Amino acid sequence: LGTLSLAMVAMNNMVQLNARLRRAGDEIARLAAVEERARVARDLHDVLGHSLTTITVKAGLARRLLETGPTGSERAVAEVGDLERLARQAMTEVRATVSGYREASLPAELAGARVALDAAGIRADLPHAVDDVPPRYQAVFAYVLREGVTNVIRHSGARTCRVRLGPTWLEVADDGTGPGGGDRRSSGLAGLRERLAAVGGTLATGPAPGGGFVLRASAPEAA
Amino acid sequence: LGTLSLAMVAMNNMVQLNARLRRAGDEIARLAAVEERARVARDLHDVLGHSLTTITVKAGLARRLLETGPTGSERAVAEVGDLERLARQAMTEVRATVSGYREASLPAELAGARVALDAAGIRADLPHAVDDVPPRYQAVFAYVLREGVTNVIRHSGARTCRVRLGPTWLEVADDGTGPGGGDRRSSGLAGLRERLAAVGGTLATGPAPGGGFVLRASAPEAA
Amino acid sequence: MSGRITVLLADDQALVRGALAAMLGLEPDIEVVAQVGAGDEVVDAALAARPDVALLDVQMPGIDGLAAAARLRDALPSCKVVILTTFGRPGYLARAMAAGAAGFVVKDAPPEQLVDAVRRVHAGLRVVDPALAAESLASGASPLTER
Ligand SMILES: Nc1ncnc2c1ncn2[C@@H]1O[C@H](COP(=O)(O)OP(=O)(O)OP(=O)(O)O)[C@@H](O)[C@H]1O
Ligand SMILES: Nc1ncnc2c1ncn2[C@@H]1O[C@H](COP(=O)(O)OP(=O)(O)OP(=O)(O)O)[C@@H](O)[C@H]1O
Ligand SMILES: [Mg+2]
Ligand SMILES: [Mg+2]
Ligand SMILES: [Mg+2]
Repeated sequence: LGTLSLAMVAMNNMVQLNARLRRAGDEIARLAAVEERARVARDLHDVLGHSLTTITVKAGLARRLLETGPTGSERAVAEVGDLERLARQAMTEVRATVSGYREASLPAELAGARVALDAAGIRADLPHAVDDVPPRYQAVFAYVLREGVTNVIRHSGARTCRVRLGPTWLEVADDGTGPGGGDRRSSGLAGLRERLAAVGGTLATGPAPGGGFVLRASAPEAA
Repeated sequence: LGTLSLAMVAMNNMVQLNARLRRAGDEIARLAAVEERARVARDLHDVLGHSLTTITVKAGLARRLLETGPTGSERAVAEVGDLERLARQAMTEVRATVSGYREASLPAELAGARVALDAAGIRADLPHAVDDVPPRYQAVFAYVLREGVTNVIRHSGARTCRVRLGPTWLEVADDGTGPGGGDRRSSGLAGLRERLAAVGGTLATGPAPGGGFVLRASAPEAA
Repeated sequence: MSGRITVLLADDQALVRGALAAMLGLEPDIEVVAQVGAGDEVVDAALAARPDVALLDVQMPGIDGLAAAARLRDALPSCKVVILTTFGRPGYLARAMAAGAAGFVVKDAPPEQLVDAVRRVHAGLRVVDPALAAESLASGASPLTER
């Protein structure tokens, strides 16, 4: 009888536990949603806000150049051309984002990298804007960023991850254990090499100067 | 022995259930995050999509006008001025969206109000504690405070801003120019009305007794 | 010296930095004497160029513009600092003021306003964009410990 009632108690506990965990699940979902919204929204709007700022500043400059007379008009044309390109690029990013991140988008990956590193407890030292990267390299660099950061989270044991970028390159460095044995079944870096080759670029990986791992994608100067 | 093993099975089930529900919780959190991401993306599209398209078109036109020579340059300056204004306006919308994602907290808004009023050179006469406000009204009053003080800084030209609060009300008053023409495109106060309506409350605005503007949010006595 | 206001510009976005430099360069009384792309390069560049005014972006690699402002105040107290930002985040304004910044302005402000801000802080005035101040409103949490 003692053991029977023990079984009953256990059953009863199970039911209660079930209900409690369901409620907890709802709460988790709500909190995750709020948190994710705040984080992703902030990061994404940030990146696009930066592009928009660049457009505004360039428009202001173009106007001032045109107002100051004919000498400035050549530079003004260049500025207007630049901002036209930036606006088109930002529009592409917005579309990519709305369509569910199917194509890798550099701003979205940047936002995602911050969230992922944060969740993994790795300090993220990331760029805040991507306008310096021309449109033709945005997608491939987005893939480089995604794979590079995923690897830092999975393999490095690092405390800090640092990303830098320029018009023709993107670098992901960490202060973890550095290049190890390497996995025969791995395909991440091989995939990046292929993608980079498609735009005439290359991938270099190796130990970072102060220990850790560094990955650098380089693309040609001109299209 | 049968009942004992039944108890063991029940216990074991409980452990498994626990683990399964924990995994389910993670999955729920992940899905909720994905959903929020989609929402954010839609917001982003609404905020930026239209402006970016217009900017791109205008930039293209301006560039063409400038390239075809001096005849088009007057029109070009107008186009550049237009897109500069559009870009700045879009940036304002992005800012509003980002700050809208922030969950408001009454103590934080109070501290923030002090700094902002200070920076704007407006004397701040603020309550020091918010304990009188029950938890269920803290968030909505935080939004009221944020919008009220923002409006004082932006519209009032006041020298002093005075905030008072009680269990069911919050008041922001200033000694500035008082209610003016009012802007048709404004949404701050409309947003507060909605938020207050959601808790059964109301918003009243009007001239302050000694000149200036006063805004009062009221919520029902009992929940 | 030349009587012109000398300016250091720090922004990690090369496109913005270039445009701002060109914009300021159009003014006869302003000269951009140094440009850097990271927060931790600000002090060295300032000690080398000794500008009258430093325009510092907030979000930069290395250290952010607010931290750079605090270091710059210790290293070169004569240099007036204007914080330029894309967004007003909770705590930014409080940190900017605590770091002794004389100006707090959005980066996409009309060129005329930016130029005016440089002249005014150089003249010893304080320039705070009220809308931006309002945006930075919720400063409560931890204004001094950004990441
Ligand atoms: N940041 C890093 N720190 C340490 N080792 C790394 C780092 N990045 C990559 N590596 C090593 O290089 C190997 C190859 O990386 P790669 O991305 O190609 O494969 P993977 O991550 O193991 O698998 P996947 O195909 O899922 O990407 C890894 O298995 C790991 O040993
Ligand atoms: N303290 C005040 N002093 C004077 N006029 C005010 C004050 N607060 C509000 N107003 C007037 O009421 C109008 C509506 O305010 P509301 O907050 O809805 O819009 P807004 O501040 O113009 O724009 P936003 O949508 O960004 O809040 C303002 O445009 C302004 O004319
Ligand atoms: Mg990998
Ligand atoms: Mg308002
Ligand atoms: Mg920056």
